[in-house]
Amino acid sequence: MSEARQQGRLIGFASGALLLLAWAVAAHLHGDRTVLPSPAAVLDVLWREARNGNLWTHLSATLLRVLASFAIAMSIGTLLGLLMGRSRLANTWLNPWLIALLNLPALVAIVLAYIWIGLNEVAAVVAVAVNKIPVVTVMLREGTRALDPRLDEMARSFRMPTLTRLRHVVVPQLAPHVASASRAGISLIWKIVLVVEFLGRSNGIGFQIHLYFELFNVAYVLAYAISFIVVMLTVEYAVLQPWEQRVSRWRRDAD
Amino acid sequence: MSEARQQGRLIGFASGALLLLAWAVAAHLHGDRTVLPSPAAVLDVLWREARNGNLWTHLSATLLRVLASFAIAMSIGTLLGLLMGRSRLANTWLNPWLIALLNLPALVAIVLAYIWIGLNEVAAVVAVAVNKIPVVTVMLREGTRALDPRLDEMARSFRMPTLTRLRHVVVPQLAPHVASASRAGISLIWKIVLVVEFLGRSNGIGFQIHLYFELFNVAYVLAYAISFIVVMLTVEYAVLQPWEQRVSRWRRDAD
Amino acid sequence: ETLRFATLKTGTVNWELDTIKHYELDKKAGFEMEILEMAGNPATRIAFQGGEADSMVADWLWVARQRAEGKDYVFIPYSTAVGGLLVAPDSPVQKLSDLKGGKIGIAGGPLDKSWLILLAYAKKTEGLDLAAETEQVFGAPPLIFQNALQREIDATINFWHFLAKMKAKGFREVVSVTEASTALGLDPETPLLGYVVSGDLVNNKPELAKGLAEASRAAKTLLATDDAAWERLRPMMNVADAAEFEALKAGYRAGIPGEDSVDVEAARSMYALMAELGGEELVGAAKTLPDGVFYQGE
Amino acid sequence: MRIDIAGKSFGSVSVLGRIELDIASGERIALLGPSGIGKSTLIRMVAGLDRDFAGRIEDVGRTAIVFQEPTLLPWRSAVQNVTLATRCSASDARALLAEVGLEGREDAFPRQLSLGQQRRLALARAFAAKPAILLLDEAFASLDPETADRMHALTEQMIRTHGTGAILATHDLDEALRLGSRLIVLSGRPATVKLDLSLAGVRDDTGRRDEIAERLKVLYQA
Amino acid sequence: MRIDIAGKSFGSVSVLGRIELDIASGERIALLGPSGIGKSTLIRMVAGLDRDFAGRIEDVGRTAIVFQEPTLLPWRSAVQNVTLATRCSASDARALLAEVGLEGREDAFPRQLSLGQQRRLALARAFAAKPAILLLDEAFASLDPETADRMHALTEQMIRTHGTGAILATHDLDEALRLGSRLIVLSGRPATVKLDLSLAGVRDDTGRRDEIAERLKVLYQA
Ligand SMILES: Nc1ncnc2c1ncn2[C@@H]1O[C@H](COP(=O)(O)OP(=O)(O)OP(=O)(O)O)[C@@H](O)[C@H]1O
Ligand SMILES: Nc1ncnc2c1ncn2[C@@H]1O[C@H](COP(=O)(O)OP(=O)(O)OP(=O)(O)O)[C@@H](O)[C@H]1O
Ligand SMILES: [Mg+2]
Ligand SMILES: [Mg+2]
Repeated sequence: MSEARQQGRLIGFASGALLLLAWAVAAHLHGDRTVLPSPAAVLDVLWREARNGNLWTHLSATLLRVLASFAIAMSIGTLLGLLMGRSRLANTWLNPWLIALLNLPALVAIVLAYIWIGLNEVAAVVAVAVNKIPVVTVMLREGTRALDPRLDEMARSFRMPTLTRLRHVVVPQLAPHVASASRAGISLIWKIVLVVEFLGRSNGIGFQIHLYFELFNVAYVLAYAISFIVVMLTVEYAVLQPWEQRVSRWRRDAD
Repeated sequence: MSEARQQGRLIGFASGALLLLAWAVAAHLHGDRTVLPSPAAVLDVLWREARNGNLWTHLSATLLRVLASFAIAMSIGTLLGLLMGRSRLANTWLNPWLIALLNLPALVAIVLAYIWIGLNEVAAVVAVAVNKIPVVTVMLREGTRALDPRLDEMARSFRMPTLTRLRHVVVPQLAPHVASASRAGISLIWKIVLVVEFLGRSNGIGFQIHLYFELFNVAYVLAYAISFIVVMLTVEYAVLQPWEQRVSRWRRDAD
Repeated sequence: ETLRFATLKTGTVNWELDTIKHYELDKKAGFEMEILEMAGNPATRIAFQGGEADSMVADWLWVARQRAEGKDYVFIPYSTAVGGLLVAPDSPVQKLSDLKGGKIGIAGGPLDKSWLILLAYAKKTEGLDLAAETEQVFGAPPLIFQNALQREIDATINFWHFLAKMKAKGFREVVSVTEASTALGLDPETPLLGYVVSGDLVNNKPELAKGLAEASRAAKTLLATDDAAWERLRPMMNVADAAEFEALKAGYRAGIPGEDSVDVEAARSMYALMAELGGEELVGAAKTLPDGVFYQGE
Repeated sequence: MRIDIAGKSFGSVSVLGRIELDIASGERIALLGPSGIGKSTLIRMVAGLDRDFAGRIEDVGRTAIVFQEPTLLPWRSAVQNVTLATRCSASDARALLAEVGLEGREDAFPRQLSLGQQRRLALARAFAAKPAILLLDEAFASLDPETADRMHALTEQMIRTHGTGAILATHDLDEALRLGSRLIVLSGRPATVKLDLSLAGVRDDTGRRDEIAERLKVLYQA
Repeated sequence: MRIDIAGKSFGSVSVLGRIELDIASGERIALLGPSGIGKSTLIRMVAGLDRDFAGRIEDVGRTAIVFQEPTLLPWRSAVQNVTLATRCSASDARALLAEVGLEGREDAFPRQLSLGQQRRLALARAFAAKPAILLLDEAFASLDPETADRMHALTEQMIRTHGTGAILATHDLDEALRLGSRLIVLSGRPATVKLDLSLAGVRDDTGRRDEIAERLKVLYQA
């Protein structure tokens, strides 16, 4: 097992290296370094921004926003998804609202939030959450609908307390849906945070990316984009994957 | 059954009406019609734009882009998701790329697509697909992992042909994931299409929305946003829901 | 020969371009104009960078920075119209130092030319580090505009047509950028906004660059005097009332640069001053104005 | 407990007809009937899992059910499957698992158990719940004779110590005789009670046993 | 068919020991052994569903399996469950379903069938596949005696008409005697073949039947 995991990590590294290599080759072939700078050039920028502290300021601002919106969107979205998946009536009532919200352009939500709440953090986080909640709701609703009714009956017949039931019967079945909602979720949130920062914040990765985009400095744009990707890769390999391996032990053949 | 559906439709209407009412009341209370125009004002704009044909030009342009990118993203994403969910090796190799792509800012992808491919439809559609494919992949991968191994064994032992297997064993299990990937997918795609149109097209709903945003004409912004929401509501109730009801008959108790 | 322009469909440049097209000033200047309408400023940059457009509008500070980074871009003057710092009618703010601890809404980000100039101005005249002493809210121009109307922010720096509308609503100018540039030793006639074209075009097709300058000048001459030409433009100006219309018209006219070619020395001294005050953050790698930013005719 | 069912149907198919039964506390009903007649349906109704029928079922008391399929939480170990559903302690659960022959497999996940082992796990879970009425839906199917015998003994002991009542659906008359105190046979379409008799004393009376077997044969073919 | 297994283990638990068997074509193996001994595991290995073991299984031929749990496609009707897996025609499938007593339920979804009905559906599916070797993993459990008898008869007929071979895991000696031509008993830990004898003539010889039952009892308790 541990050997397999070690090998997995090795392959992961190799794959990442390959990605870098592909980029380096593409940059070399392309020639115009202003359009596609080499990995070395971007790394250099990254290093400079890390040294002078800019990177950390903006990265932490963005991460805080992402985390706050993620927490809000996941919890509200999960609750709504459970409700709509469980109760036909709730679903019939809420569905038109859900579809409307789901397809409300991010720009509209963001602009309205900034206008109503003001140009501040609260508005930024609310705008992102409003964009993300319906997506989580949709995913969790489908998951809830696919719950095994037999296990539900078992839990009912043994009068399992609601919390136990949620934790041991419902959540494990929803886990794949929650996992994909989280992965797709963070990435979506971060994409919206970029827009939110562009439209009305004074710091954050999105702010920087747009700034350097204005200046046509692709190296900086990529450097900041990559800083977040690195964070997400870390989260993926340090948090998500170990967690997934732990909760999916039961799928495996042997102990 | 038919009665229940009729009732469902009634509730749906009531709920939509309630949404409109809530908006009307909010607009009335808010007072400033430049910031939050009343439904009537927006409807008026919608009507005007529909009559002079602008609405149809832009709506059809956007819909075509959404459809093309949706088809591409769903098919490639589903294939990749199946592959990565099935094969551990493929997953270990491709995962770093997936995470990178998943968290690549839309802006970066769009700008690169426009610069490399040119300011044309192909670039627009590719940019959107690139943004969406990893999301579909993630969702389908989780779905594939949750496939029931016993049914898979059954299919193998009866040597069911690959296509039959896909259609009758795999797809029905993936249906909830595909359904949520589609719903969340279209909405995500449309959000990206808006950005794509903003950054490099001369027509489409996104173009109009940003244009009127620049002019701070909220009524127009909302009118165009709503035109797409109406399309999606139609798709939801005319296509998705009947389809879902048909494929989930087996979950129900009686015939 | 065609010359392709990527422009913001709602931008003020479009008034000029539309006039050129309508009165066939392009043909007279020996080229055919083609307009690529975009929904946002970033889009015009992509179109220009991607080679889909031959020209777009930007300010010369931006062009200078690009040149310093090795891109051969050339600036052809278009307008001296710039904004200023506006406060609400009932605001107690009289000078920049009154803004200490307040919130300034700035459209277009921290590299906005008006903001940079005001920053330098504050430092030079009042010894004030405006960036440090106030909170800046950068945002999309319409959002800044709306938040200013809602009094969420204490002062506003925005594109001039938004400022014109605000003035029509009674907002008061504390410092204008013209004032500030004068105080910084800059010729207020130095046009801040202009058409950007590639050096390639200037060198290989000089007649096109020249034609562009001529057509632009011809349109300005027309708009400077001819009210009928303005009436024609009115539908595309998105004005709510006559006051706004007049304010925009006056604003445009005030922004028409003089006939003389750009005073490069004045620009150089301003650039040096800003480099000194703001450092790399503000102006990028080059400490002095790179050569060749301004189009010099033939 | 009083069962008073006017009818139960799935969609247009009527499965159960009128069924009226008074069941004393502690009574052990052996429920027989051909495959597909409605035994599981009736048990689910008694357990309160299916309320969509005409009539009522009253005074049921606390039940614990062994479903016809094991119905375990695949993502929880054997011990946890017992403790989570019944709130009994882990050590009690382990002791019970040992009794049903799952010693050493306590930490296995259900999918790592043979079907017979899963059934025994489900049985242990029902026992751990210490119910007033045990509902066993063919709980002893697919067990080898020895193991089945041990399970029967365990059930008997459980029933005797706690005075637990029971309804056990089964296809095996001998199992019914061993564990039941009253025999109820469903048959017909829609199904009604075709036979309802006390089993007191029948266990050791081969003659009566064979007589009942004959009657069943006739009923099943109807 | 040749089975030559050196050993099979799940993780650190060794389930099967050395098992060597030569099986002639058309032979009908009744596979007995206590619950949890490894019968299903062996059948899955023969079916080629589990290749993670030391040793080899050769010349198996086309198999059709009835899993211990029905394992149907819940989203396809009874008929479709037969036709999709076996590519037989819908009318053949309907005829088979009638034979296993599912007349009138052909268009029901599996979850709308009783467990016994689901098992019969799984049986019909295996028959429809017309295999060289039938693998039945307790295919007749949870059926009432009458239905079980009908199923046995059907299986016998199937085997006889097509000369089909079979491996049937069961706990019921009489079932083994009726359908099997050779008895193999697994026991021990790891399990090995403890008994391997021909059943020719035993069916009607009560004496030998009881003798075998005695030997089984001893083996099971080991
Ligand atoms: N959800 C359902 N929808 C439609 N029909 C159903 C449903 N559940 C059960 N039935 C039908 O009701 C009848 C009784 O089913 P039930 O499961 O109670 O039988 P049973 O007596 O338990 O049979 P077995 O001994 O095979 O388990 C069967 O004919 C079955 O097809
Ligand atoms: N995936 C698995 N992981 C670990 N152990 C397993 C797994 N599958 C089966 N086992 C163990 O292997 C042994 C044999 O299981 P198998 O299912 O073959 O038994 P069986 O003879 O079919 O029993 P039954 O008659 O109860 O169906 C059991 O002790 C079981 O716990
Ligand atoms: Mg049943
Ligand atoms: Mg087994």
